[in-house]
Amino acid sequence: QPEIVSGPAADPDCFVPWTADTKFFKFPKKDGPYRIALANGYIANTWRIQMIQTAKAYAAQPDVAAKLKEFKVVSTGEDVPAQISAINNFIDSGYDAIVVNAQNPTAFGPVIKRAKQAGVVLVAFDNILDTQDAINVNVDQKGLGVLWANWLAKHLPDGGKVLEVRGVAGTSVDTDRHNGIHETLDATGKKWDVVEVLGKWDDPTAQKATADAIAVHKKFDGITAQGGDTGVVQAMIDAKHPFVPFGGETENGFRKFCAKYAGEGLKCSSAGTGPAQVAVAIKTAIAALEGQVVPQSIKLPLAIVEDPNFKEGQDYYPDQSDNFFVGNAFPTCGINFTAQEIMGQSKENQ
Amino acid sequence: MTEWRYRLGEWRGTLMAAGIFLVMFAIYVSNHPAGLTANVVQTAANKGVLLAFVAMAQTLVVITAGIDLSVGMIFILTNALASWLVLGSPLETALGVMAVLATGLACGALNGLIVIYGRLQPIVATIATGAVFFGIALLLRPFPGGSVNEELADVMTGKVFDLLPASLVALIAVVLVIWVPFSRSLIGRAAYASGSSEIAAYMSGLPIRRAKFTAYALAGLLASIGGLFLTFFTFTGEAAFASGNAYTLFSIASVVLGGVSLFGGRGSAIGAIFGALAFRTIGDLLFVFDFDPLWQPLFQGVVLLVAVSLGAFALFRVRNRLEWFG
Amino acid sequence: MTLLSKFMHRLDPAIVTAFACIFLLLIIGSFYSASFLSPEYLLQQLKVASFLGVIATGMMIVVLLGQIDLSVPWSVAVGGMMACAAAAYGPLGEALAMPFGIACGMAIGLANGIGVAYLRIPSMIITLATNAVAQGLMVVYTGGFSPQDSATVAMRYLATGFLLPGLPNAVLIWAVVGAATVFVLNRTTFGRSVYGIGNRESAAYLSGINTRRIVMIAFIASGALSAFGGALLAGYASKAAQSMGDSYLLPSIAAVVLGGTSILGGKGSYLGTVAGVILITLLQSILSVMQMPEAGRQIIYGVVIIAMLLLYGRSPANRQ
Amino acid sequence: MTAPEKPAATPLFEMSGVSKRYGGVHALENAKLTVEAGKIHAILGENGAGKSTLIKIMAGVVAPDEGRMLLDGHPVTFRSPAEASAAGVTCVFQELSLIPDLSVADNISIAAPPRRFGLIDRKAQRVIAEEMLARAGASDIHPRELVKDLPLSRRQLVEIAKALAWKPRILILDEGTSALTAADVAEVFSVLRRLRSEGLALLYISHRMQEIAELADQCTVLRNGRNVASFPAATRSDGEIVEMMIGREYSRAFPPKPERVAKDEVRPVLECRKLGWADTLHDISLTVGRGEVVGLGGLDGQGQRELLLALFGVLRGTTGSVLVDGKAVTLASPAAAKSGQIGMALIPEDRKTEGLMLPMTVRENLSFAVLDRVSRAWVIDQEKEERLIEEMVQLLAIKTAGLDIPVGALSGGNQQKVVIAKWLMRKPRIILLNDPTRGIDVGTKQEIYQLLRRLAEAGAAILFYSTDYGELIGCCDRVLVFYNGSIRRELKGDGITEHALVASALNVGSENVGSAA
Ligand SMILES: Nc1ncnc2c1ncn2[C@@H]1O[C@H](COP(=O)(O)OP(=O)(O)OP(=O)(O)O)[C@@H](O)[C@H]1O
Ligand SMILES: Nc1ncnc2c1ncn2[C@@H]1O[C@H](COP(=O)(O)OP(=O)(O)OP(=O)(O)O)[C@@H](O)[C@H]1O
Ligand SMILES: O[C@@H]1[C@@H](O)[C@H](O)OC[C@H]1O
Ligand SMILES: [Mg+2]
Ligand SMILES: [Mg+2]
Repeated sequence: QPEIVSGPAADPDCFVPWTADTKFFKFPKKDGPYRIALANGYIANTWRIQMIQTAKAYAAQPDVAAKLKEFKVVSTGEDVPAQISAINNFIDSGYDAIVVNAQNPTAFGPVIKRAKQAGVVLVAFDNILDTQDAINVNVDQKGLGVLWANWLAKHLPDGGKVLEVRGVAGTSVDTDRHNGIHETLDATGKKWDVVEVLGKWDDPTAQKATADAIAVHKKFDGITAQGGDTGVVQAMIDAKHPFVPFGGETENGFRKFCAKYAGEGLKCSSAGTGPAQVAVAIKTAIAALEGQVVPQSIKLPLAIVEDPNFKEGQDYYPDQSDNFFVGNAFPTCGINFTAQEIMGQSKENQ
Repeated sequence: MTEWRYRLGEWRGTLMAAGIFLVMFAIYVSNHPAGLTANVVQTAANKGVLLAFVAMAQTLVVITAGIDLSVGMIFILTNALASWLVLGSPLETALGVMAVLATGLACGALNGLIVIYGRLQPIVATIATGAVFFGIALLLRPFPGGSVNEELADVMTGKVFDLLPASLVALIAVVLVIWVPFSRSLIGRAAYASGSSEIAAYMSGLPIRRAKFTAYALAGLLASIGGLFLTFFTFTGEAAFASGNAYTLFSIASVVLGGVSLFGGRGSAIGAIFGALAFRTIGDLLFVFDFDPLWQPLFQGVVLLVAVSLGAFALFRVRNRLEWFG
Repeated sequence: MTLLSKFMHRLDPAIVTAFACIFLLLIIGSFYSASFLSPEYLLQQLKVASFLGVIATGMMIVVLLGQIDLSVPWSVAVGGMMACAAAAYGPLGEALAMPFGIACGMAIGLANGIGVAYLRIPSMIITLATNAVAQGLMVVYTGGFSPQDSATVAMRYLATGFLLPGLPNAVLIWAVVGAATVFVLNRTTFGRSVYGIGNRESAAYLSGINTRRIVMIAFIASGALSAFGGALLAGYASKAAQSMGDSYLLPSIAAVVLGGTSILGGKGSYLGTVAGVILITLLQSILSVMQMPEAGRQIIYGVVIIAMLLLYGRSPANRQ
Repeated sequence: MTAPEKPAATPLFEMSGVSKRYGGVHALENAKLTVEAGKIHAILGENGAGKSTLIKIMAGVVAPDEGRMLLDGHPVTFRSPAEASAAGVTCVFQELSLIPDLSVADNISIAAPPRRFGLIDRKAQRVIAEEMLARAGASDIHPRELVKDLPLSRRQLVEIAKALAWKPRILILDEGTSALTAADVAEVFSVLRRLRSEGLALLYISHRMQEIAELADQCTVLRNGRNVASFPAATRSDGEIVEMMIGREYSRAFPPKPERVAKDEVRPVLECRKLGWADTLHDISLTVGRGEVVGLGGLDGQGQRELLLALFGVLRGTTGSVLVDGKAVTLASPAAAKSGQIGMALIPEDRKTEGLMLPMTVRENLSFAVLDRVSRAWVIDQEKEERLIEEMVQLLAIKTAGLDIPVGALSGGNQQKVVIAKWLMRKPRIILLNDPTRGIDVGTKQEIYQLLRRLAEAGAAILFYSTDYGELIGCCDRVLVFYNGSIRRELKGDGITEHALVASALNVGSENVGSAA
């Protein structure tokens, strides 16, 4: 349905193409206001809740709200077919665009076909789709692994023993990050001894796995973890493991630790995939509906903070929840939610 | 006429489930922006049928007073396998389908062997085999991918005569080919009997072991038919742990909603199918009611709670409290 | 010697085998790394096992009744999250954090108990439903209120501190919970009734036992213990999170059953559950440290459970 | 080739040298049995004598430790009940072998249903069911009824119909009539006689002596797992047979009943006024006095059991009122019924599902109803528990290898004693008994009669339902005869005769029998 055109995109600072070869789409212009749906899968973790709050907040911003006739969110749980059916239903119900955090990147072929036939704009973010036919908005997961590995290589010039706490087995996110880490470390030509454990993006699990690993391996020279970082640091503290360089995600709790123990050797690189990318996805969907040129695959900047740059009240919030993912802003897209705005709305409660 | 009273008694659970489903589905469709169109029905059917197969699988085992907590994992494993095998020329595809079904049957048979000859309690035995099946699925598909013969997949998830969802037709065919013969066979009767009273079944000289084995094995087969449809529906294979567990748990909910007694000996797979469809409609209701996204999980939980509590109303008719323990 | 043999005689073969398996596991582990036999590692395992231990205690009571509690995951999460939530309300909230978390778990247990005992809904299904409701509530809570999710100092102390030198508090707590459970199960009317109901509910009822109340209390206890486990876990991790209970459901069932408790109810001893909990924890930990890929880990986990049950967990043959 | 010299005729079935041990218990030792076609063969013995074990071996349920069996002179081994049945040996078990959730028709053809195209032919099955039910004298049972919805006595008839569907040559009834009332028994007897005349061999176990006298051609007596004697029926007196069974002298005697003066002098402990429940109980009014044993008579299933359950708080939605010591009480649960002020006890009908927790120990079972009394703040006082238990074990002479073995390992009679004992531990003031001697040997029965009388003398008010008329006559001060959910007649003193019981049970209007209430 969309025309393949040449770049640049309408808002080149925000809609950054993934690579130089990325195609650009120009959808036929539709008259607003639009009906847009968000088809989320899993919801029971903080990241997703934060994402949904952000989506709602973004859709409620006056300039955005003016363009929307309806914004509907449905979470279908972990079951892929349920999410597929949800999207089918949105298509059948005549929504103009559907934004999706896909439970499985490869499973949406039939849906993409159907959306195309119906002239519905499909935008995937976070867990994106393996396709050239829908718009993907994402951070570079593999790049994240590369970043963490570079951080470790920089602080451990002679190589060493590294603990890698992985995420949920079998997901592309986990695999991409893992590959990024290993390719980068291998490329240094130094001797690395990487001990892998599974943290399942979950603090207690990561904490236990780390504690076990420390009890057996005694000492690591560096650590990298995807998710569950706060638990990993906690395990180090509990086991009185010396602080070592650490490449991890963007949880508020992790960054609190990074700021606090930097002096003792916890040199952190904290980077990740802010939940606010949902706002970019919605923005993209609206742009596409308005007939603007958008890349098929949009690369979002990583929200990176590295030692010694952790700033209280900006990069981390001592009074806020540990489970929070900081880095909720994509300034190049004009999306600037702070943590408090999203999760701390009800301050009158305190 | 008494004859009718008995017939009704026999079908009560199934009729209840069908009733619950129809009410829910009516609410859903009548509030759906698109109304009752072939597409809406097809979408609902494709989703519902997957769980229906797994619920049928669970039914067979539950009838013997057992339980299979690995059905979800067989479902996932066969999905992963199908994403490797069900491709290519029609002949290759057919062989692939056979292999997938045979794998499901083998997984079920393994459960049966362990439960019957190992004499292990099915709950734990199948938790353990479920882990094994998932492990194998993960070996097959370390990350999502693979593909499937798309023509076949399109046919199986499409519409027959542009009207009837093909998946529903397939479900009915499976009922006719597997469930009906099973429930009317000696083995099937022995399965019911051993679920109702194993001692009595033994005393009556029924082939208990063969019956239970058949139930577990067929459960594996049915779960693999589900896995096959999952592949047709998603065009891909994925070793998704959470969704394997979810299907197992949903299958139990469906079975109960479908009037199958978890104590064994009572109920029908047809009831369980309606139970599954009803269960799936709970999720669909989210479309037609405008819920704050954060309240959706709670809404689903509450509807589930209400649905499973419905059966409790029969309790108020019980006048002899000893029947509580029946 | 006679005392020992008498003791051995009274021991369930299931429990003896389970402990033997623990031993074997450590030996096998020690081929990989001698650290598996080090006191630090073993204590670390015991500490981590305590959370599962507390949670499995509740599961065991319910299983003894012939029931099951599938609401464990979100009871654990609710316990942890609500304890942390209470901490936001000044010093009083902080003091009541743990009790409040436990009370919320008890509320879930109460719903389960009413469903099972009074409405006679199969436990497998009502607990599934309450689990879904609890999850829904927590999603609403997290998204709608400013979630305070750091553990209090007291919670941290209970989970990670040392009251007795060398012995982590978590282990101490598990020991206390365990001792109390042993006492309740063996020496109180409640415990006796639990076994009685597990064996034959109608006979217990006709003996004038208020079976419904007992069943309800058992589910409340299970909810309370899950929540308590959750609160401890929050103390261990310094904070609560939604998914913190996910990995406790199947292991708690497996631990109870590996410990020789009959899933059909009526039979089982707490010592067995202790063995089961340690066994599961150790197995998971050793596989993790050996860097077994997840696939192999799952397969081994399943195979080991089946192998062990085949060793000692078989039901009697039908025919004498 | 000359055939070896043979005895005149090979018996249909023979077993010899059969032994079976359970742990230390010799259930059977070197037992033998010869069964001939066209005869009814009674097997007699006390509880635990090994009767059931013997026939379980015959029927392929239990494998013998040693011994051999010959059918038509050929050695046979049965590895399962199905094998035995296929060979022509079919058993109606003491523990019912019906599948509760299946229909009567399904049950009757359970093992070898008629089939078409490999699938069960329900139409043909139904025809078979109707035919077999008719042969078993139970054509009033609907073939589609679920077995679990039938009363016990009806199930027993289905059980017989089911056995007949095997077309057996040897039909074994293990206490096949213990749950039946006189009318049903008569029906079954005529069926059995007809089968005998058709050339079947019948093995028959019963604890009711008069049934055996009436029916058997041949008797075999077992004691402690050994053969004591085998003889043609009617060659020995009842007394002699009983002595063989119990190994000591026996005088069939009910304890003497105390002289009653006028009814008014007995202070009613329990009183019902116009008690009703569903369609089953109508306007039941009765009193039971201190020290009185009041029997409930009538055909089985006339509401007697429901009355006991209603009094014990098991039934919902009862109407009318119940008074204890003249005060109205609410009986909402067994817990309430057994509580202090009321002090009621119910010895239930089915000890296996309602009286005992079979896998639990004798000790735990004994103290189960009295937990509230032996505990403080929920904690059990183990010494007190122990004392009470010891006392009871002695009082009732419960035969057990110890207090810490599962109660399920005791013989039926001793299990029943445990059920009674567990309630006597509360020293109840009102005792409700629901057919407590079913399946119990004469010796134990006698002990129970004595016990009842002693309890009455100690001041208890006893309401006693029995399907055995002899017991009602022997034990009760008064008998209330039930018909269709209401009390039709009250018999007392010398008016309690078999004739009066039967006549009023059948609701035939012989006004001259007994005395009207
Ligand atoms: N499964 C078993 N396990 C242990 N002991 C058993 C078992 N079955 C029977 N016994 C024992 O074997 C002996 C004979 O039992 P059996 O049931 O044959 O007696 P019976 O003559 O049928 O008694 P009743 O008249 O009470 O039915 C008894 O002492 C009984 O306790
Ligand atoms: N469970 C049963 N028990 C006894 N008789 C049965 C049972 N089911 C069916 N029958 C009888 O078998 C005959 C034919 O059975 P058929 O299979 O046509 O069942 P049906 O009565 O139509 O019931 P359904 O509606 O379940 O098919 C009928 O006479 C029916 O009464
Ligand atoms: O991207 C991931 C998101 O999908 C999940 O829900 O939470 C963790 C994130 O890393
Ligand atoms: Mg017997
Ligand atoms: Mg007996």
